Amino acid sequence: DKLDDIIASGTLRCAVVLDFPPMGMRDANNAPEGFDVDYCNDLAKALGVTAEIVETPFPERIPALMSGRVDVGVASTSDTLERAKTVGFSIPYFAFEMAVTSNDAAGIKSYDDMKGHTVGAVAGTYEAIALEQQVTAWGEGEFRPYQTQADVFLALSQGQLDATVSTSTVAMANVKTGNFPGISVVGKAPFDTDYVALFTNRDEYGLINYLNLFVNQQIRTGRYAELYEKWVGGALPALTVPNAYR
Amino acid sequence: MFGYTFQWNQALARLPKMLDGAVVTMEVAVLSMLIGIALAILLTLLRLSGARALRGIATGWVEIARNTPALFQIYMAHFGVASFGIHFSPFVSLLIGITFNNAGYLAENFRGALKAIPETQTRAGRSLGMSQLQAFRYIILPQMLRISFLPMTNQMVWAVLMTSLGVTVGMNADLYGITQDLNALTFRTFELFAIAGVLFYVITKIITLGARLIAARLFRY
Amino acid sequence: MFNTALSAADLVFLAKGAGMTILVTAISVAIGTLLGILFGVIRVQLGAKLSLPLTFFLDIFRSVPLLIQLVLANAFMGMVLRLQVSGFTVACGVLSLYTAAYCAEIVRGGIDAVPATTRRAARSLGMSWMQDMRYIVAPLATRIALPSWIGLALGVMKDSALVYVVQVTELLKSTQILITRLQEPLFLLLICGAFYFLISFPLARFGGYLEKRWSHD
Amino acid sequence: MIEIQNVHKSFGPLKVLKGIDLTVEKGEVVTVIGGSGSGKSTLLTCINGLEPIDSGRILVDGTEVHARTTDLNRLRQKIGIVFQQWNAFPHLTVLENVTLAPRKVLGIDKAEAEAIAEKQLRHVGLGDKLSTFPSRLSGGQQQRMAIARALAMSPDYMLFDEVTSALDPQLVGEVLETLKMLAEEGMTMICVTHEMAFARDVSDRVAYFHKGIMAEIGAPEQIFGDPQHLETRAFLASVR
Amino acid sequence: MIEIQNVHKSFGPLKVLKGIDLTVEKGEVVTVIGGSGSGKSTLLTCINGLEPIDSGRILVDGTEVHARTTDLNRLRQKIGIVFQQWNAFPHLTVLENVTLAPRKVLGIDKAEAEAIAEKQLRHVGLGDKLSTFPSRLSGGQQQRMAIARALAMSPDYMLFDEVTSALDPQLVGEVLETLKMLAEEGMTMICVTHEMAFARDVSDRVAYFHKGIMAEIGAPEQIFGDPQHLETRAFLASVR
Ligand SMILES: Nc1ncnc2c1ncn2[C@@H]1O[C@H](COP(=O)(O)OP(=O)(O)OP(=O)(O)O)[C@@H](O)[C@H]1O
Ligand SMILES: Nc1ncnc2c1ncn2[C@@H]1O[C@H](COP(=O)(O)OP(=O)(O)OP(=O)(O)O)[C@@H](O)[C@H]1O
Ligand SMILES: [Mg+2]
Ligand SMILES: [Mg+2]
Repeated sequence: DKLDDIIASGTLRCAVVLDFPPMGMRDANNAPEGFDVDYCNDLAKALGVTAEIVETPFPERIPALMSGRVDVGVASTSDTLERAKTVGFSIPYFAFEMAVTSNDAAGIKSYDDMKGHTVGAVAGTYEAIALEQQVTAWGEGEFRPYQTQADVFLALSQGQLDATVSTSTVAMANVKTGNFPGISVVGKAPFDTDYVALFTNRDEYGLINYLNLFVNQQIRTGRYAELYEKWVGGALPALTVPNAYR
Repeated sequence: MFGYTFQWNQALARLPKMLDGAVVTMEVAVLSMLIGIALAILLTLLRLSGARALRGIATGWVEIARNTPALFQIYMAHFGVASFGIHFSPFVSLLIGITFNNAGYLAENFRGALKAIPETQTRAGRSLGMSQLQAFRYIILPQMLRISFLPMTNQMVWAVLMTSLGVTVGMNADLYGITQDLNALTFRTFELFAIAGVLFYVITKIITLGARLIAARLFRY
Repeated sequence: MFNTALSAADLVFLAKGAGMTILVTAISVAIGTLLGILFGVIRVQLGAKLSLPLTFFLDIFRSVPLLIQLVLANAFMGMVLRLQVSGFTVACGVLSLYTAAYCAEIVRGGIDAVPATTRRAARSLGMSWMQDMRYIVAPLATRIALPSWIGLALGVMKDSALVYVVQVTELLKSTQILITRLQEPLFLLLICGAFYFLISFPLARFGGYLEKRWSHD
Repeated sequence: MIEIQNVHKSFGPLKVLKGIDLTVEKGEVVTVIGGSGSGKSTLLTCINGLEPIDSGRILVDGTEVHARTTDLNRLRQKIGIVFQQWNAFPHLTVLENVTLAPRKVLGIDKAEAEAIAEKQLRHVGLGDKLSTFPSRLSGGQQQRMAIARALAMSPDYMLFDEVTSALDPQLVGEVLETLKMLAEEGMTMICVTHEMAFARDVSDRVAYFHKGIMAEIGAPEQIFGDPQHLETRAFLASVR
Repeated sequence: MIEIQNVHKSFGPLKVLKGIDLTVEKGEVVTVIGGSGSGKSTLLTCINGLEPIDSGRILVDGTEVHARTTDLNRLRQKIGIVFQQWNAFPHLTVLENVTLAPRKVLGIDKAEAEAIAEKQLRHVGLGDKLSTFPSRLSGGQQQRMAIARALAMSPDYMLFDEVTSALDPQLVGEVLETLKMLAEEGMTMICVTHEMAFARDVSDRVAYFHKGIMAEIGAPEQIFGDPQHLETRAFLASVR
């Protein structure tokens, strides 16, 4: 099966989204770096093979997997039931809290202040779907989806958006870069925690099993905490859900 | 034969939503054409006018529209002009981008059409006491639009296809935007985009057939 | 006018994007033109009725947004056929067929514009179909078709800006990546636009010039 | 009355009219003949102000055509002109061709304009072609339509510039008949023509142009029977 | 020898040739006359196999033109044909127009082909136009070039289809002279023409076509002097 194939071939090819700091991004030499990049490298090490990072934007993740261009997705992918009809997910390897980032000029101090404003998020993401529903429920203001996280923050700093909801890690990372003057993280968004998982082909049970154990081992060995501290910092989010098995 | 299980009914269940998107796509295309034609006529006149500056602006418009990617023009209409503090909504940005493109291409067509109309036509009109503007309005313009009718139809098809670029400026109400959102939701990439492709195909065919009918009615000479 | 953080390395990065734009365009136009000539000649030879399936097939490429063609081809190759093809290959494949679809029309127009009587004269001299095509039709049709073909090639270059959806980092995508890092959208976009313009404008002018010159004799 | 006084006109370095003097009285028919490039057409387009002049004056009913204050659009309403190329407006029916100017320039309402147009079209023998498009007409019919179109503005003067030159020989007759009819009705006309028989029959005076100069003018009998200038003689010999 | 045996030919529902029989001997000059649409051009294009036929046979030197096994390209080398429209290849000079087929079809090398071409072009009076492009030639010159082009293939037969019809009257003579010269040199020719004087002077026999039927054939004196058929008489009266 695929697990054997990977070991036999000697390379593990990971789909990683590279405009999603700090999970995936580029350094000044335009080389890939970030949490997901390290995570893939760890997985390759565990398998005893070398890692190959394949840059894959959000919409491209599934075709890349299906075509066999990549073996595993380490791409901050929310494990929705809808998607699980198409691909096979591991247990969650990361969890995002949602944060509100606003343009200082808009005077937004909290999630509820966004009512009536123009807000946006990355098209098709967990938070975009939730936020769009919220704007509809408020009945005023406007919701805009952009293609990439970068475009969202560009629009935010240009003042085209008054606020955005994104994963708190991403929000912090973007504000920290200093690329976007005049924006700040102003609070949490009351959305459910967004659990993201590794994925591979739906029928590769052997590999999925391996991935599950790998995620577990990363936590046990403290590597998860180490990476979290390196790329994100702060309180380590729990990856288990109270009162449920997985 | 394929190692892939098609799930058409899942995708087809979303057809009504996609049809809503098709309506928005048509709205953008039609508006951009109407405004584009008006602007193109203006540009054509400016390019004929004596004033150097006006001619320069019109020529610049036409050449930029024809020599840079449409995606660039739309992206510019949103993120580029925002650097001056001018903000347009995604719908307006897309409309501006496509209209800019339409006007440029059509103006070039109109200029070619004008060349095909004998100069003696204006003379004949002027000799009947018409003003320059009247001669243009009643004699040159109708003939120009007729000669340009096929290019205009093609441009209309282009306008429809160009709406797919709206997603880059945050547009998600049009056919392509909706398809993309649905794809993010379900990951049924192939099925959803195949349906979108068919819808686009049908729209363009309706436009070309419609144009043929209109032409048959309109141009009896 | 601009106080920019753009470094030499970034310029190299942009240049690489521009190189990719040109590479994708060159490959697609080359393959697409060969296919287009083939399809165009087939259409003329078979006549409207017999070539209907081909016409329909080619028409699809002109009636569906290129973005969708690219996404679909990519999804089809990857998800359905499970073939391992790079985004670059998909981009070149789709753009080639896209070019071929338009090119076939241009070729057909060019061939149709060669007067039937001239072709009869050639055949009457004992020239074979191939010789007629090679020595009479090709040179005459080329004159008619070349200006449109230049327009097509430039169109393909501009449309190649869309191949970003299949992971090909061409000029516009490179620009967007730099915008993410440097946050100077207007400046970077102007550089990008200027590049397209500087390639497209002179060639378009040249095409217009040829058209004018050749339509006079 | 049309008064042309010492008119000079050049196109760039090329002197096309070199001091033309000519007065055409009301009701008079003047025919202009002369070699190609002698400036005949240019003179006509100067009379209705389509071309500016370099010096001299042209007065139509006392109004100076090229004065800055002259409303050329109004002036042209009383000068009908028909050109060699039949300038039918191809996108309009015959009736619409003729009603367009009365409606848009004179502001006459549609019904009335159509009544006028029908009358003029019947006059030139096109009463049965009202809703035809010009592309369906022969050259002679198009030319007659152009005449009707000019007449529909009720002009006081008509200028004709070789209206039969581009026609097939068998169509020339019908157009000349129309001109003759107009002349008989007392219309003031200046006709540039190569049809010598027509010039002889219809005109009150014939003017011979040579290289931008009106070399000779006189009654047709005199010009055709006893031309004074050498060039006139040579020209008449060549067209015979 | 060209033998045409009971040839029928239709375009869709339209019967254009309804059983034509005609034998042309070596060295003979046959002229074909007849009204427009009577099938004259069609017959010529059937003889060199540009058009298929429905039934009957056409033999050229014993080879059946429309047999499946016939190599038409080779056959056409011995049948020169010149059409009404002068089909110059506009992208080639006069010399290249004439050398193209000998070089590419017969495989003659460039120098030799040019020698042949120059000879033929001098023959038709175009010796000084070798490197001119066709667009610079008059219609008559283009037509003579087309004749030289056909002759350069050293054909045994020449077919001419109204080669002077599209020419200005003053250019007709020079082309007819060329044809006459060829006839005198003994070339086997079939000439479709509307030039009755030429038909009378040059032909051995004249055939009259009427609605797809060869109504009459005979010596020119007989056809022009004493036509047997009513239609022939009517036709000759109409073209006079
Ligand atoms: N718009 C123009 N620009 C430059 N030269 C012009 C223009 N119109 C006419 N000419 C030149 O002016 C001269 C007189 O032209 P005009 O048309 O008046 O001659 P004409 O007597 O009407 O000749 P014809 O009998 O050929 O119509 C010609 O040499 C012509 O080439
Ligand atoms: N390719 C074609 N397809 C259909 N009909 C044709 C074709 N070629 C000729 N015809 C028709 O066949 C008939 C005979 O044509 P043909 O050209 O042989 O006449 P012709 O005797 O040469 O007349 P002309 O003197 O006008 O040249 C005409 O009615 C013509 O319209
Ligand atoms: Mg003139
Ligand atoms: Mg014929």
